[in-house]
Amino acid sequence: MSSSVAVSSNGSSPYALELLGAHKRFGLTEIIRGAQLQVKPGERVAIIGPNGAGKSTLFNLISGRFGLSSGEIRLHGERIDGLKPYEINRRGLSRSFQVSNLFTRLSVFENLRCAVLWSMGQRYAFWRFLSNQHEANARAEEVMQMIKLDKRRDQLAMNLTYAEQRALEIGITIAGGSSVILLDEPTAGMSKSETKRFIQLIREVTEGKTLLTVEHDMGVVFGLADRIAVLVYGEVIAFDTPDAVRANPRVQEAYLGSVLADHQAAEAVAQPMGCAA
Amino acid sequence: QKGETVKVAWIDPLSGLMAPVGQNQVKSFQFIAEQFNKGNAAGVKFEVVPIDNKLSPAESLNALKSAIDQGVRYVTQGNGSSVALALIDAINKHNERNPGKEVVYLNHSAVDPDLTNSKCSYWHFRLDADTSMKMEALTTFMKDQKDIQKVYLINQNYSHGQQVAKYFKDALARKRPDVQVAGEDLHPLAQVRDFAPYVAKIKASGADTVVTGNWGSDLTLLVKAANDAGLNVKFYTYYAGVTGTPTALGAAAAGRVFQVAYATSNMGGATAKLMADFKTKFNDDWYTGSSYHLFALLSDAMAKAKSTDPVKVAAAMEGLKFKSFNGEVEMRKTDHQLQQPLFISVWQKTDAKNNYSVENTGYTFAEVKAYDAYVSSTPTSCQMKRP
Amino acid sequence: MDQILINLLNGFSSGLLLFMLSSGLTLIFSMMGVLNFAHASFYMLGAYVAYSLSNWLGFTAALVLAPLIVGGLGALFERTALRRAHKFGHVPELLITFGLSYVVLEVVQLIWGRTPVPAVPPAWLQSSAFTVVQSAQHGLSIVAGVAPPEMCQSAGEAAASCSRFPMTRAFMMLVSLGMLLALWLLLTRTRIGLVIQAALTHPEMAEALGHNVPRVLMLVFGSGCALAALAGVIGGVTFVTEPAMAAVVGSIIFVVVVVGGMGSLAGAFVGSIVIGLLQTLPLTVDASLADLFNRFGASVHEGSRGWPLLRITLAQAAPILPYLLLVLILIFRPKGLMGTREE
Amino acid sequence: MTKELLQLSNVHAYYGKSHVLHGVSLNIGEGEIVSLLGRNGAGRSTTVKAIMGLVDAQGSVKWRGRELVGRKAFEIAHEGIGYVPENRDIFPRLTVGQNLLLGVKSGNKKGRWSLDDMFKLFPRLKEREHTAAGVLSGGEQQMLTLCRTLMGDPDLIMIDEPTEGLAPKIVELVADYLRELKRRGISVLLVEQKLTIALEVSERCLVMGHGRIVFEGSPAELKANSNVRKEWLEV
Amino acid sequence: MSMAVQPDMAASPAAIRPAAPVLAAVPSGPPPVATVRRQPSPRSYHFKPWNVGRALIWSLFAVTLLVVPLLWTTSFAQTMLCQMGIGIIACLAYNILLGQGGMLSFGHAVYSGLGGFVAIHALNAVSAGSLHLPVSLVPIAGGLGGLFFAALLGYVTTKKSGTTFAMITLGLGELVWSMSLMLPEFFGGEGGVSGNRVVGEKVFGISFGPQIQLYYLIAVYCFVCTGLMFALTRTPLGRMLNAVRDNPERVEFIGYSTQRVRYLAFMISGFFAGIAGGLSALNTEIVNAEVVGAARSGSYLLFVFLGGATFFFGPIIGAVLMVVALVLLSELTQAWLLYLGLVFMFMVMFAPGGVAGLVMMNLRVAAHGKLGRLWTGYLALAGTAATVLLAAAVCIEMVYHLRLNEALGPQMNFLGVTLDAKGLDAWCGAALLLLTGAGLFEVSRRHFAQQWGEAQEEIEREMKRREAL
Ligand SMILES: Nc1ncnc2c1ncn2[C@@H]1O[C@H](COP(=O)(O)OP(=O)(O)OP(=O)(O)O)[C@@H](O)[C@H]1O
Ligand SMILES: Nc1ncnc2c1ncn2[C@@H]1O[C@H](COP(=O)(O)OP(=O)(O)OP(=O)(O)O)[C@@H](O)[C@H]1O
Ligand SMILES: CC(C)C[C@H](N)C(=O)O
Ligand SMILES: [Mg+2]
Ligand SMILES: [Mg+2]
Repeated sequence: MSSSVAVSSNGSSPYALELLGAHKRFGLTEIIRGAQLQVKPGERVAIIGPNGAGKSTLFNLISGRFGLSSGEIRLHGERIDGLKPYEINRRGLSRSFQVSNLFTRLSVFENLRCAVLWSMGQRYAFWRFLSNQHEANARAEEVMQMIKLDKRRDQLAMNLTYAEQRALEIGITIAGGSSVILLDEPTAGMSKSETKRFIQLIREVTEGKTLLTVEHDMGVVFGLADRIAVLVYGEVIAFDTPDAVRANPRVQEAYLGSVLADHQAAEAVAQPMGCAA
Repeated sequence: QKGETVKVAWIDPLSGLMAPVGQNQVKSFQFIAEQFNKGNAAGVKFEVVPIDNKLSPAESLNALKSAIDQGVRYVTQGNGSSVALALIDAINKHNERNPGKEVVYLNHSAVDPDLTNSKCSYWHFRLDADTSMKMEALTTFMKDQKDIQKVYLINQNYSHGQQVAKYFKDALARKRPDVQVAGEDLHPLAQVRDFAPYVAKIKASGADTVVTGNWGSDLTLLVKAANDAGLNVKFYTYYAGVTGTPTALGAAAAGRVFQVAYATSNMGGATAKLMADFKTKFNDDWYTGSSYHLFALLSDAMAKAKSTDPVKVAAAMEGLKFKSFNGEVEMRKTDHQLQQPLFISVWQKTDAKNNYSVENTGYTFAEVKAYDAYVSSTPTSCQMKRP
Repeated sequence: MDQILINLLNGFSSGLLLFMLSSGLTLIFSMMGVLNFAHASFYMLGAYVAYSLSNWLGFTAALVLAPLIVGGLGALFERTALRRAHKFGHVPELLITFGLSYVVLEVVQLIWGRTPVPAVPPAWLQSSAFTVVQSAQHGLSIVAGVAPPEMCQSAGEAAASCSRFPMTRAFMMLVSLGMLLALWLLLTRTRIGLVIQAALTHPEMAEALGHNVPRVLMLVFGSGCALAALAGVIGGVTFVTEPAMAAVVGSIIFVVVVVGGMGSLAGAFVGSIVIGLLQTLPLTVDASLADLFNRFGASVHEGSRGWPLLRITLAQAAPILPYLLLVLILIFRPKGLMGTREE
Repeated sequence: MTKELLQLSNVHAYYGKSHVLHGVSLNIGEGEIVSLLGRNGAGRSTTVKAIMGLVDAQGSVKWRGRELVGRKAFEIAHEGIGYVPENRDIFPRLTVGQNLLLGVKSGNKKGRWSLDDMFKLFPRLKEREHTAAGVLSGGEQQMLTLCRTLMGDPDLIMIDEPTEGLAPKIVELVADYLRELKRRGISVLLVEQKLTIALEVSERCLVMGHGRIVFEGSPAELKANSNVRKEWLEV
Repeated sequence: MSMAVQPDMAASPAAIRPAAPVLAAVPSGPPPVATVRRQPSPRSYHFKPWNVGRALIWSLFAVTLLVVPLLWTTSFAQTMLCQMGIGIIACLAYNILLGQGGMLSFGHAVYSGLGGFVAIHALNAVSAGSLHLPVSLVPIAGGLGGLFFAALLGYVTTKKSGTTFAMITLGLGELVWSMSLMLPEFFGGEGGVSGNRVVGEKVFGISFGPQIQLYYLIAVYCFVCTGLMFALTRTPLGRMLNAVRDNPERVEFIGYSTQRVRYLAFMISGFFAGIAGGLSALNTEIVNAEVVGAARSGSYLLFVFLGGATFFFGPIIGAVLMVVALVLLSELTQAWLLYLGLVFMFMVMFAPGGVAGLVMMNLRVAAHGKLGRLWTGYLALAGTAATVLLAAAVCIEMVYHLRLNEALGPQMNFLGVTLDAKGLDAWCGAALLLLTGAGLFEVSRRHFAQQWGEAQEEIEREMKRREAL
């Protein structure tokens, strides 16, 4: 597809994350068909699209969970496709999962501490005591307070409620201090009120970072995003400001639908996080 | 020493692969001990203390410790030369480190020649004939069998099997250079379920005779597979008489399986009585003749030493000539290897002369040739260190 | 020529026997996710039960009844013990079968003693299925049953050689193929297979859809054990019925299941054949690596580097080849030959 | 009122030792769509699971006059109750088609619904018929569970948060689906978070709080009652 | 493929996790004393090795190691103690894989065994004068041997996880075992390699000849290795190992390579296993193929589980039980394998957390001051259980006696009582005892279960309340 010579990271790339003609095939079916996306540093982008459009797949490609069939992905100008998830993470990209993916038998605090270890330079050390790593511990505590789980500090992750697990999921994602954050349906399964609180939380913890999020809740999308990318059948058919996207007839047709969605979207805009009835 | 009780620790497997053999042997030793307790030269009372070693050298060392704690000074063992080696080593060290608490080891069946050669020890006495001696007798017999042209060697891939192969080839080259070794196989110990491929190989080699040191299911399965494939060869074996094998041999193997040992199933006289009594009591065969050697040797030596102190008894046993069930035998001084007659027997239907039914199969090991002790005697390289 | 044929036949029949042994294991593993370490124990139990039954009712009855009885015992075990452990996950499940294998071994020894029992095949299995005759003038021919002695008794100048193929092995092959067919039908033609696989990941959901999951699992485990017992009935008379018979096959059947692809019936079949051939054919090669090197000009002899390794002949190494294959397969194709899942 | 189909009276339920339902009483009539609302953790899912026999319950659950408490889940399913769980629980290794096939109860004759009906409802599933269900997208899985339960031909279908993770357009489809069920005379117990859809399709609303039913009334009544909404549904 | 949807063995530590809700709240890994006090400032996490509780436990451990050989002085007891010390190291090393890393290995004896071989060769080299190493350091050579082979074989093994990992270890175990008989040059064939640990000058009068001297060497190793392995659980690698056990997929997304974590842990485990092998070589002075065998690997797995893999100290209990079961039990009764099998089945069914799990459950109850209430229940339970056990044991022993000890006639001795195994009265008595025992046991079990449940409920409520504060 493109030249195999990687552009060396010069740090001066105008984009935090770039997808260039990304393709992904599973067997015969092509799920991602040349998706193109360029996200500027500090931008908050929401990705929407019909079910099965390939949003989660896209995240999996970016984060290195799947290999790309063809195309390029760049993080701060540096090619990351073909790298292992941990290598990508070490280059400053971190993601959350649609279904909570925690260290179930570790406590909340340990979950978060694990998440900060690499970025604090601990690597595979077996000659240092964790309890002496003040920086890492302080960071874990800080994140724990941010996601308001400090009361549950020593609970095992498996014993948390759903919402708490979702919060911890986000906590683990941001703890390492990555500059690019991908969140896959962070508010799925939450009530309106919790969603509201959560959006606030996400805003806080991703301050100054590049954020990509997948969402079906229009309240969240319009409340959070600077720009919205619409993914349909593995292609980005629109990438624009919320207003422009909502007005886009193709988007309406492919995703928002008519009556109900209009209603919902309108509702969301009217009171971004308010009462629905 | 009269009236004293002498404990003999019997350290052999009672569980695991060799448990059937162990079960039979523990009965044999207890039975023979009882016989000797009715009256013996030294007037002592023997007590057998059985300890399960699971066929493991490491466990045997535990067993040894436990026996010593119980005040045992005589230890016997026989299944597995690896265990024997471990015991010799441990007993040497024990005796060196604990003077006054010496232990004597009477090996009843472990047949690795090394035990009385490079690894020989003053504290070790072997009552069985070692692999080289049996092979000496066996090849002497085979020398005269003119129908033997091509021999196939199949053995278990561990020291015993490897030695059988090695000694056979040495002896054959000396005695029948015309006989060809058509093939040789070493298969893993107690892991082969299907001997058909080996049998096919034997068949392909055109061999008319198979020599094997196999025991247990490795022998029965081999013979069975040969029968199934219609392979019509003779088997010269060491251990066809060991528990379980005769049952499995059955009618199909009659006339084709030979065994070399220091006994046959039909020794006559007092031995026949012993075997019959044993069978009435346990419905099992008494085939570990070395259990008889053991008590005969001990009681004679104790009588001679007028003591049950192992140091004195050991000294008395050296070079001791005594009468056992298979004739007059001698504990050779140089290497502590018992010199005794050996017999070649064949698996056949019981008849008037050979009427002992092995494992109630209606078949028996009938003597075809007896060799005096000197025939099978082999030289030793033992440089014994005496205390 | 005849030797090649016989070797292949041996390889295939040995493979089919392995399949007979491992089919039940695959069934249980693919459907319940349980690595049943007691599988070989059920094999042994089958042999012993059949031994007792055939003394009493005859071999044919034993062939039918022993698997049923052992299958029932297996189902009982599933119901009373395994089900409890299932809640705790895979390791406890595996360990409980481990414990069971000890218990079965001891109980068998208590009931039938520690020495082999004289289990003999019935008369109709004692003959030969056919004889492969290789003679100088007529070439290779196959004669049903035992070939008449005059055919084998070297006629004229060149000796003819006869290799008999025993009926027990032929019967074993037949039963094994029957098992393959029956299992294949069960798995693909009935919905029970689907239910079980569904229950593997989401038992509650499968129940909520109206399927009696516990009963199905019990049946599967029972059937797996019954298959092992059937193998035992035949294995017991073909080989020896003795307490060590479980230990001998214990680990090789895992190799078969893993090499073929965990949980795949086709895989278990292919795996069995591959392992069967691998255990058999290399036995005929008495060459070692040293020979190979020497053939190509290198001079390798006692005393050269690595001699202890180079000296081992292929025939001697044959028994470990399956394990070598296992390790290689798992490293390079962890799914196994025919498997679909990689765990 | 219509004929009673399901009646819960004073149902208590526990997870291990923790007491979650504190005496839930409710009833559902034949051919009715009832929605069960409430905040996270109010116990709505637990109620549904208790009916289905998936959690230990005490009290009484009567189905057409017959007691269900203490019976096994598969028996309850055979009585004609269908359940769509909130976490979807598709069978990941089976294909979409096989998943649907499993919806049909063992030993059952042909039901009201065929595979084709399902594919008509959600064409997307047809496309993925032979794909392993585990790789479906979140939304596709949701569609699959709905259809799978329907294949069992239930008289009452209990759906736990069906619109979770669905695109707005598909949410609309689900609403259609629910109406279609009603048209065919199937009763629905809908557990929802999104008031919009619940209010739109259901005939009666129940609101749960702290393991009890705290409000019962028509959608209109609920809309009107801002107290209940404030206290039990939103902040 | 998604991990969540597969019955993955990697997820199976979950398995080992006691599933009973009562156990769920017990934190895994650290021993009971390691409660971290919560303080607002992050500075409070400074490592305090001399935290009172911890210091107490470790001193207790040290004192126990020091004192036991003075209590049991027979040479058999001392060999057993030596083996326990060795077993503790080996089982703890194994648990680095099983309990902490979620790696189910069927072939860990390979590393302890090969370590043993390296050690015995080292010892012989010392004897021959070609190596200058004090005998007390020979186990380290074993450790390095274990490390070397773990590095070599672990590289391929740890590429995989779950069932695949388990099966590779099974295959490698069989391979190494088979090789050990094929390569007598290194493994010494069937007879093995023997050595003499009494070599060189005596240091402070210590020759290691007498068992007791060796015991103290083992005790020192045992203490130090236990300390080191405990420390490992407190390091970044140790913690990431737990994370890999719980959720290998997520680990990859927080910057760690699961393979690398597993590999490092595998090598560390191999090192300690090698030390155990080396000590064992010194202890028996002979090493043969048996030490790399599947039976040995199997015992590690079984007994670590029995001791309790979820807790750091579980394997210590497991190791003690291992030696008791394999060495002592088989001396006491011929039915030991049957007992062992039954114990396993019952433990898995009723106490999947192992002995350590039971201990922790009771400690939790005790910590809430509720044990006092339960003791009558315990007493009744213990009494009836003992009755049932006794009666069952009598039956089993009589059966075994009849089958195996015909030589001695039907008279047998059981716990000092002479029984007639063929006598009707003995059987009737045993059966009666068994039945009444079982009946009473069931009654007291129900009663106890209720009491226990109440206590748990109260504790649960109390914890909720505390949390709410
Ligand atoms: N490993 C795979 N093999 C085959 N098909 C796959 C695989 N993973 C995903 N797919 C298919 O790719 C499509 C896109 O899936 P994806 O999960 O990315 O959708 P999505 O946009 O996140 O949808 P939703 O909003 O419903 O979560 C789906 O149709 C799915 O079935
Ligand atoms: N498996 C479980 N074990 C213990 N407690 C549980 C379990 N499942 C749910 N709970 C608890 O039971 C209570 C009710 O849960 P339930 O799932 O019924 O709530 P819900 O109303 O469906 O909320 P949600 O919006 O989260 O689905 C919650 O407090 C929850 O924490
Ligand atoms: C008793 C025999 C069957 C064992 C044999 N002596 C061996 O060396 O292994
Ligand atoms: Mg998605
Ligand atoms: Mg819910």
